[in-house]
Formats: sequence, structure tokens, C-alpha cells
Amino acid sequence: MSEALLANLLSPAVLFFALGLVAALVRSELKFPEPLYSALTIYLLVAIGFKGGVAMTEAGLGRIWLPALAAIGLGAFIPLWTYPVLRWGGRLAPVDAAAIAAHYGSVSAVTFLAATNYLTAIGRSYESHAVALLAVMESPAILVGVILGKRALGPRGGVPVPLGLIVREALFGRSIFLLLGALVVGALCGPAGMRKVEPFFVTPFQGVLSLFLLEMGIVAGRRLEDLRRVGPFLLAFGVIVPVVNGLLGVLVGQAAGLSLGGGMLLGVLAASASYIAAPAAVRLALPEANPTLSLTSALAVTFPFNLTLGIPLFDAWAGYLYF
Amino acid sequence: MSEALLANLLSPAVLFFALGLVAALVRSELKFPEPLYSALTIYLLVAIGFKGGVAMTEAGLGRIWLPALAAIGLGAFIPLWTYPVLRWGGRLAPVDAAAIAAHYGSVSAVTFLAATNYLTAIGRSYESHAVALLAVMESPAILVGVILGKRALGPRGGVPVPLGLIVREALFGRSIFLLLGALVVGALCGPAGMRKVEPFFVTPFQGVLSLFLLEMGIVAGRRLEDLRRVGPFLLAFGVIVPVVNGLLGVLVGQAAGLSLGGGMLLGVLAASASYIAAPAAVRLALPEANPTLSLTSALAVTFPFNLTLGIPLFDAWAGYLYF
Amino acid sequence: MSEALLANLLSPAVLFFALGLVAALVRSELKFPEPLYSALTIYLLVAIGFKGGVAMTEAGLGRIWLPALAAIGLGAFIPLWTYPVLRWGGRLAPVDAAAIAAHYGSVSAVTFLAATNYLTAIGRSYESHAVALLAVMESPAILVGVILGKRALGPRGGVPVPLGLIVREALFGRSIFLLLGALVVGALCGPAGMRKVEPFFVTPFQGVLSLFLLEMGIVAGRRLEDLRRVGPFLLAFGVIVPVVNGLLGVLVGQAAGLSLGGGMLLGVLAASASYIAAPAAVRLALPEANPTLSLTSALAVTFPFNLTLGIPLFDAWAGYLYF
Amino acid sequence: MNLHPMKLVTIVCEAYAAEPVLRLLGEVGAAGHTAFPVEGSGARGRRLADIPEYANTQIEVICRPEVAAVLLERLAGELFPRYGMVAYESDVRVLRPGKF
Amino acid sequence: MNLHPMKLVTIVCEAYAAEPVLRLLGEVGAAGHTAFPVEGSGARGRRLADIPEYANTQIEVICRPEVAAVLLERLAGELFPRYGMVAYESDVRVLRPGKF
Amino acid sequence: MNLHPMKLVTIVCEAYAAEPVLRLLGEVGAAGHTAFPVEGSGARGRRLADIPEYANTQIEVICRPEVAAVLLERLAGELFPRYGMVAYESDVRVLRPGKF
Ligand SMILES: Nc1ncnc2c1ncn2[C@@H]1O[C@H](COP(=O)(O)O)[C@@H](O)[C@H]1O
Ligand SMILES: Nc1ncnc2c1ncn2[C@@H]1O[C@H](COP(=O)(O)O)[C@@H](O)[C@H]1O
Ligand SMILES: Nc1ncnc2c1ncn2[C@@H]1O[C@H](COP(=O)(O)O)[C@@H](O)[C@H]1O
Ligand code: NA
Ligand code: NA
Ligand code: NA
Repeated sequence: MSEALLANLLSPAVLFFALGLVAALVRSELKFPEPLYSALTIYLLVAIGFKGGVAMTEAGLGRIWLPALAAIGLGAFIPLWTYPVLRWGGRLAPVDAAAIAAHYGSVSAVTFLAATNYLTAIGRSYESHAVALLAVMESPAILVGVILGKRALGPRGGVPVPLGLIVREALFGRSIFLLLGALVVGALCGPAGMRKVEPFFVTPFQGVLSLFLLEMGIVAGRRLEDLRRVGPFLLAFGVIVPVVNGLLGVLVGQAAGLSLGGGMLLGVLAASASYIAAPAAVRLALPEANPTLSLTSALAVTFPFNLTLGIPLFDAWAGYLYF
Repeated sequence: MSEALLANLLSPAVLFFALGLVAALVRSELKFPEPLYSALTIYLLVAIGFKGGVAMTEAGLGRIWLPALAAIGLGAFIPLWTYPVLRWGGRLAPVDAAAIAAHYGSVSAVTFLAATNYLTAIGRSYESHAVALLAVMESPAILVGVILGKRALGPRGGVPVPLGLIVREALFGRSIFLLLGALVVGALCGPAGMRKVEPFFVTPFQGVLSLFLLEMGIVAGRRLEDLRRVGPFLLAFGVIVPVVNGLLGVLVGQAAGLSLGGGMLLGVLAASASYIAAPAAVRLALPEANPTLSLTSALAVTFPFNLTLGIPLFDAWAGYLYF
Repeated sequence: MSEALLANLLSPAVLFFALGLVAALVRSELKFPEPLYSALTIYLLVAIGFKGGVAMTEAGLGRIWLPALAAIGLGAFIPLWTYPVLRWGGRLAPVDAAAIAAHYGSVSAVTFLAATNYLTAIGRSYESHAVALLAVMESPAILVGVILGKRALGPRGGVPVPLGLIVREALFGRSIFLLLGALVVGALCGPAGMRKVEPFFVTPFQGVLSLFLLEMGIVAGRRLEDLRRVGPFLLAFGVIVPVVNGLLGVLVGQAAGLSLGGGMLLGVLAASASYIAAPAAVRLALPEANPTLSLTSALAVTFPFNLTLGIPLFDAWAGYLYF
Repeated sequence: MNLHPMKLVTIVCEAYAAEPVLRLLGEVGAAGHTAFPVEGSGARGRRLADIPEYANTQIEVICRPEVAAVLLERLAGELFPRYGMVAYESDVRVLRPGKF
Repeated sequence: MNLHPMKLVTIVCEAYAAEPVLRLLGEVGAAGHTAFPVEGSGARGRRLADIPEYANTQIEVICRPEVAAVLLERLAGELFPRYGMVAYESDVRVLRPGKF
Repeated sequence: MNLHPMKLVTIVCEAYAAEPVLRLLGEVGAAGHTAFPVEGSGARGRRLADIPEYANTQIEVICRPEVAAVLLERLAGELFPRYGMVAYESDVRVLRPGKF
């Protein structure tokens, strides 16, 4: 495994991420304009969704429903076990515990992309339609976390928010919409459509992801100074919980019939924490929660951990389980 | 034709456009930052202009002057016949009728690009230098429309605007300048220059266009709520008039000696309505006109119609005429 | 040489630059949104740095240290000889002379890129790791220029600026950081990393550069009206000094053991004047200097000169010297 | 030149709050607004505009004094407890009072 | 600290109007301006900043009261009938009055 | 509705000056700020926002009158001689005076 680890650490994606961290730490004025961030996000989500959709057409829906159900269940389960840990282990306020649990049950698309990149680099195959798992796993944990938080606030506690708004935010946020939409477009187009757009959506993909990770390094690095606000418990939580969820995810993936590569990807999804979709939905539904806690641990602790150590770890674990 | 229609409707370009419409309709927060819109526009115009210029060098100017004259004449003629229809058929104010007529005589570059995409996909050849027709056809209708409007306002009616400004706007607007400029650059570079920039300007072109049509879907979809402000007459106008102009355009193209693909493209140009160059010039020259009327019908009615149904229709008509 | 000159003038890169100048001169509304400028800059610097880093891994550090030292020395020397010329030849205020000298000793990355483009087009090889010369040559002249200016202002003259800030700005400005960072990333990744990102960072590079030069044409063109503020001396200075520095640079490159292509590149670096890194650092360290003088001559005189005539000139000179 | 006094209410809020603020503007009867993205710092620390979701929005509304009073009151009651936000009022003079 | 009263004139207008407004600023003798893109809503409906051609521009001008008066008068006479636009004036205090 | 008077200090400066201005805000004890990129013209000619390094930044600070006075004084003394810059003060009213 140490070889795979090194290969991952020396990949352009991870090194550019590290460069971004350095830029933020030495306070270089280097920063990406916000529209460039948005453009890269849109490109990456559309490309991965489209590719997954084409793969789904080729594979047939029959092969995806069981893993998809497993992913939904896993997403809903993670906040249920992490909430008590945060609440009583970390002595966090109920609403903060619920918010953080929602973030860790939901997923990070960029971590998923980095994992597929890793698999491509080491030449391991995986179900291309696994991107559907990414899509279905964003929302369940958010809904469970919000319910936990609302219950903790009591019947009249907290700011009232119409349920419809929360569900819409959890289901139709920018990233889910793009991912699911491109998936459907890809499924409708099939391989004939793919041939037309492949030189744009597939060939340069790894390079674009590397550039994006440079930006993610800056974004994460600029939040590193918030680390002292989250305290030692959340730092440990941000590393240990992903490991547990990741190992669990690979197990579930194997049980649901995914291939070695696919199982590893489900592990990565379980391990990853959302820092886009979940913050938006949780901010709307549980404004009483302190966003710095969940965002900083997801973005500045768990994301770098998964990107560097988590991905090869879950891959090694999958290799161990599958043989 | 129904097969070609289906192929068009299931192309990535059209499906991404539909996805953008859906995003706007379900009020997803998905939106492209304005600089990304500009970047995509600049890329598309430069790429198509450059490619057309290289093709012109290869084909020689001799092959383009007659179709170009035909396109200019067609552009100038369209406002002449649509103005009375709008004025007396639609009972629109003279200045509004003139403004709308100008929009429909001018052209939409994105519709043209989608049509070339369609031809590429079905494997039909066309004159690459046909992009010169797009370039020359943007302005004539604007000038004719403005004259019609100014005349209707009477000698001292309306806000006075220096003629020079109007002509400059009609001839040097952002999109015409980019298109014509890149055409000249391509013509000067020739195939040697093309080899250098082909992997950027040609290979990924179809994919970029698909992404751009996602954005166009959002932009058009957000204006759909203005449809009730334009009334049933303009809705019908926005579908019927393009059909008439498109059929006429193919006829003119055939008469001017264009190939089957080229004739179809001239039809598409005639059918398309401008929503960038014409609004800017008309807003300057005829500020009394209500911009919502012309913009909404061009962008939210005619553009989607041409993209989905118009393109295969004019292609079928061209196939019928040429054999 | 006139053939090479023509080939350069008719390359997409130079023609698009000219188109940008025209856009600014006819006051077309064509402009690139600022984030697109930043995105293109980031892409170009990362791509060239990464490529150079990979090449360094392949070539070994042994081949680069002597040319790097030569480049640093050359950069530090240029302000020393141009300062008296500006001060007594041009009768400029001491602080303005120092500021301009700093700009001309430092380098322009885009000019360097255009020169590598030129070499690729004419099929001449060069040390890919020559990009390290670009990286090390940005700062020395800035430091020398600032010292000259501070000395001229006298012990208590001028606004005091902490030395640390100046050094940080000269060493960690946005462009140097990106370039050096990507160089290190490339060196760590080596050819294995290159294979992953080549379709994004290498294949479309020339095309992206052409598009960027269109923008540079607009940016330079919009400053042309400042030319009358700089006066005839600086106009002549902006053409003659680059020629001298360029010829000198090729000589130094040859002496340091660079190949024909590499020597020509060092000439281009010496000839080029900075309009990003130097303005930022000089503005900080010598706020008393008039930024219009240095910026306008670097951006609106020297940059276009090098791009069009300088590059083939230094190449011809290198060809003459090396045989 | 006949200038008429109006109030300008300026609201700086996190991006997630923009939609509820705009909805509130409709409810209190403001006739228009102007908005643009900004970055800033305040009680909740630095808000960098590097990601759209984490940016701030500045919203400016010209309105009659009675509308401004209701708007500020409801902002304070309904949105201040929920979002990172600053709001302030100042005096301006406009030409066409009927427009607001 | 010696602060001097000046007027701040703020103009929010559709993008097409930016050029004529800037020309007008030159004619009435304003010494400078600041501008940035915004989106907004008003009598002419929502103006989304999704396409540069359809966006709004906000222009802010600090000037002496007599310049502000002429500027507003000419805006109202020459540009209000033609473009979607809002303009208002407020009081500010500056340090270097000679600059404006 | 209890509104409390505060000062709004607005600073428009070249991009290079943004960092020193923000540092100064910290030193004089301003509790927050809002910033965004703008383009403009003034004594130093036109500043086009086509390149980030050549753009302007507008910085807005709500603060107590005594902080505003110190801020303006130090701006005039330390930064006006060095950077292209405009600063002005105006009166605003806020809801939660403790915040500033
Ligand atoms: N004193 C201030 N002056 C100007 N803007 C402020 C000030 N305080 C806060 N803001 C803005 O309001 C946003 C939210 O403030 P807060 O809730 O205090 O973090 C900040 O990110 C700033 O953009
Ligand atoms: N009451 C208002 N407050 C702030 N901005 C406004 C207001 N009314 C209009 N605007 C701005 O001025 C632009 C043009 O206004 P209108 O011509 O009324 O559509 C709008 O798009 C807004 O950006
Ligand atoms: N009279 C003015 N009104 C509004 N903004 C101004 C004015 N004068 C200068 N500015 C802004 O301040 C910047 C620097 O001004 P200056 O140092 O005079 O060139 C300009 O680029 C404008 O953005
Ligand atoms: Na997870
Ligand atoms: Na037409
Ligand atoms: Na130099």
C-alpha cells in the first residue's frame, strides 16, 4: 500500500492541492476569481454526470438499483450513529451535532472525482455508472440530520422553515441538479452523443480536475485559521469518522454487488463530507447551528485527509476484502 | 424526417438546452456566472470565425460573393415583409413593429452553430466558409428596421440619435466584430495556422457548444415568464415567421449556388432571430420601442423552436428541393 | 529572416493580438471579463510551469544551474545600465528612472510564451526547462531597481516600506508563485503525471495562448492613448533598449551553454519588460514613482514590439551567433 | 430641479439570505432593488468571495420612509436571528417620487 | 480633520446606458466616477445579470452641489426617457475638496 | 424601531492599496467591512478593471463617529500620498449599535 500511497501523493491532483494550501499559508495573493471556481465546478459535474449517464445506458438500470439503495441507506445511517458521538462524546449543542452529522452523511463530489482519478491512474476498472451513487447519496443524510436537529430544538424551538423549502434545497441544490441533469442527458444521448462531446468532457478531464484542486487547496487553506475555533474533538472526529465510514462503505458496496473499484468508491463517498450542498440546506433549515464548525471540519480536515490518505487506504481495504 | 428530428432532439446540445430550461422552470439556483457566459461566447465566435476564414482561404473568395450578396438581400428583405404583418396583423405600435422586424431579419449565431453541429452529426457536408454568411447577415436588417422605425416616428418624432452611432453599433457590435475579425485572422493564417490551434478551436468545439446551450436554456427559461406580456399574436409570429423565412432562405441559397448543406444553413439564418446584436442596436436607435416584446419572442419562442424543430425541418426541405 | 518575420506576423497568436489592438482602437465594446483574463493567465502559467518542471526532472538539475545564474545576473545588470540612460539621457526623475529600469530588467511571461510558440512553429528545439529562467529572472531586477530608487530618495526621503514586504512581493507575487509552484509540481510528478494532464495542459496550449493574445491586444490597445503622456524619449527607449538587451541576452545564453533555441529565449527574456510583477512590487516599494510611465512603455510599446519584430530578430541573431 | 426625500436601505448578507431578503422586499412593497456580490468581514469572521455559496450579497433599496421602517423592523425580527447580516438606512433625494 | 460637504450622485442604469451616462459626466464637469455591474428589479421588471448586454451598471459620482444639480437635470431630460434608470443624490463629506 | 446614528466611510482605491487599507481598519478598531471590485476614473486617469492588478476596490465601513475620524485622518496621512484613492464619509442609521 505504501507504493500506492506515494503514487497518490505524487499525482498532479494531490500536488496541486498541496500547492494551493501553500499559497494560502504563505498568504500569496494567488486566488481564483469566483466565476472560474463556478466554471470549473459546472464543467466537472456536467462531465462526470454525462459520462455516468452514458455508462448507465450501456449497463442498464438493472445493475444500479441495488447499489443505489445501499448508498441511500448508508447516507441515512451515518448521521444516526455520528449524532450521539458528537452530542455526548464531543459535548456539542444538539443543533450543532445534528448539523455536523448531516455534513458527514452527505458526500463531496470532488473527493469522488479524485478517487475515480486515482482508479484510472492505477488502471483499476470501476462501474462508470457509480456516479449515480454520488447523486443519490447527497440528500438522505441532510434530511435525517435536519430532522434530528429540529427534534432536538423541540416543538416550538428554533426558527420555523417550511418543510417544502428544505426538501427542495436538499433535492434541487445546484450541484445535485447539475449532476442528476447531466446524468439523464447522458443516459438519453448514449454512446452516439458521447462521441460528439468526448474531446471536451472526457479527454481533458484529469487536467481540469488538477487545476480545480489547486483552487480547492486555496479555499481549504484560507479556512485553516478557523481550525482553532473547532477544537481538538472535531479535529479527531474529522479524521477518525471518515475512516470508520469509509471502511463501512466498502463493506456495504461489496454486499451490494459492486466491483472492487465500485466498492472502493462507495467507501470514499461514505468517508467524504459535504461542504457545498449540506451547508446550504442546513443553513436554511437549522440556522441556529454554527456553520463554522461543520464547514471547517468538512473542508479543512476531512477533505484533505481523504484526498491524500483516505483514498489509498480505502483502496487497500477494498483490495483486502475482495480477495 | 422523423428520424432526423429524433436524432436532433436527442443530441447533447438540444438536451442540455432542455436541461437549462428545466433549471429555470423549477427555479433551481443553478446559474452560470456572467463571465462564463462571455467566455463561452468569445470562444464560440472566435472558433467559428477562424475556421470559416481558413476555409475561405482554401475555397477562394470567388465562391462566396454571390451567396453573400444573397444573404445581405435576404436580411434586408425580411423586415420589409414582416413589418406590415406586425403593424396591421398584430396591431403593434409602428416603432415596436419596426424593432421586432429588425430582430427577425438579423440572425442568431448560436442557432447557426447548432445547425452546423447538426450537419456534422448527420454527416452532411457544407461550405465551411458559410460562416461568412452569418457575419454579413447580422447588420442589414437592423439598418432597414431602424429606418422603418424612424420614418414611422416622423421627422421630429422620437429621441434623436446620431446616424454614425447607429451604423457603428450595427457594424461593430461585439459579436460581429469578433466573428469578422476571427474570419480575417483565419483567412490570413490559412491551414498552417489552423494546425497550431486546432486542438483548442476545433476538437472540443461540439462539447463547448453543448455546455453553452445549457446556459442558453437557463437564460431563455428565465424569460419565459415574460411570455404573457407578449400576447398570443407574437407567440404565433415567433413560430410561423421563422418557418416562412427558413423555407425562403433555403430557396435563395439554392438559387445562389450553395450546396445542400449550405442552402440549409442559409435557411436557418433567415429563420433565426437576433437576441444580442439587434437588441443593442435597436435599443440605441429606437429607445421608444419596448425591448421585452422583441427580446422575449426572439429568445424564448423562436430560438427554442429553431433549435429543436426548425433545424431538421429546414434540412428536410433542403433535401426535398435539392433532389 | 524576412521569411521568418512574415511567418511570425501571420501566426494566429500575433494576428489575434493585432485584432485586439484594432478592437481597442475602433472602440468596439469587445472586452474580456476580468475573471476570463485571470483564468487564462492561471492556465498559461500553470501549464508552462508544469511542463518545465517535468522537463527538469528529465534533464536533471545539473543542466540548469549555470543558465539560471546567468539569467539572474543579467536581470540584475539591466537596471544598472538603463538607470543612468533614463536619468540623464531621458532627464527623468530619479525615482521614475529606477522604476522603469526595474520593469525592463524583469520579464514578461507572455512574451516568453509567444517565443516558445514561435520556436515550436518553426520546428526549432529548445530546453523545455528554460521556463526556470523565466521564473528566476522576474525578481532580481525589481530588487535592484527598488534599491536604486530608495537610494535616490535619500535616507529619509520617500514613504517608508518594511523591507520584508518588498522582498515578499518581489518573490511571492501571484505570477512567480504560480510559475514556481507548478514547476515544482511538474518536477515531482515527472512524465507519469504529465501523461494524465497532457490533453489539458499541453495539447490545446497554443490555441489558448492565441485567445489570450487577443485579450492582451485589447489591454495594450486601451493604454495606447497614454502614449502621449510618456513622451518621445520613452517611446524610443521602449524599442531600442529591448533590442540591446535581447542581443546581449542571446550572447549570455550562448556563453552559459544554452542551445540555439535556449539562447534565443534568454534574449527574449532580457528584451521583455514586466507589466504585472514589477508594477505591483514597485508600486509598493516606490509609491512616489509615476506608474503610467513604466506601465505604458512596457505594455504598449515594448510588448508589441517584441511580439512582432523582436522575436524573429533575436532568433536571427541567435542563428548568426551559433553558426 | 425638484428633489424628493427617500430612504436608501442597504443590506449586506450572506448569499443564502439573498432569496429571503428579496421575498421580504416584495412583501413590504418595495418597488425595486439593486444587488451585487461582495466580500467582507464582521462578527462571523471573514467572508471570502471565493466560492459563490460562501460569498455575501449587498442589496440596496430606495423606498418611502414608511416602507423603510417596516422593512427594517421585519429584517430585525425575522432575518437577523438567522443569517449573518448588516442593514442600515440613509437619506437620499430622488427626481421621480412616484417611482418608489 | 477638515471635512468638506459634497454630493454623491448614484445612477443605476441598463448596460446600454453606461456609455451615454459617462459621456454626460464629462460634459457636466464631474472630475471622476466609480462604476460596477449590478443586477436589479424595477419598473421594467427583473434585470438579471446573466448576460452582459442585459445587466445593469451602477455609477457613483462625487461632485460639487452645482455639478450634481446640472447632472441630475440633464439625466432627467436626456436619458430618463430613453433608458431604464434610477438616479439619486445624497450628502457626503470629503477630505480634499479641490479634487472634485 | 430604534435607529442609531453611525458613520459610513467609503474608500475607493487601486487594488494594491486594498491590503494596507484593511490593515488600517484593524488598527483603528473597525468591527467589519464590505469590499468589491470596481472600475473608475479620477485624477490618475481611467482605471479599467480589465486586469485584476489594475482594477480598483471599493471598501465600505460602518463605524462609530470617533473611529471614522481616526480612520479618515490616518488614511489622509499615511495612504493618500501613496496610492490612487478617494475616501468620503456619510451618515447612516443602524439597528444594533453594539455591533459596530
Ligand atoms: N462594520 C461593518 N461595515 C461594513 N460592513 C460590515 C460591517 N460589519 C459587517 N459587515 C458586512 O456584513 C457581513 C455580515 O456581517 P456579520 O454578520 O457581522 O459577520 C460581513 O461579512 C460584511 O460584509
Ligand atoms: N427602488 C429601487 N431601489 C433600488 N434600485 C432600484 C429601484 N428601482 C429600480 N432600481 C434599479 O434601477 C434599474 C432600472 O430601474 P427601472 O427602470 O425602474 O426598471 C433596476 O433594474 C434596478 O437595478
Ligand atoms: N469624483 C469621483 N467620484 C467617484 N469616484 C471617484 C471620483 N474620483 C475618483 N474616484 C475613484 O477613485 C479612484 C482613484 O482616484 P484618483 O486617485 O483620483 O485617480 C478612481 O479610479 C475612481 O474609481
Ligand atoms: Na459521507
Ligand atoms: Na433571421
Ligand atoms: Na527584461
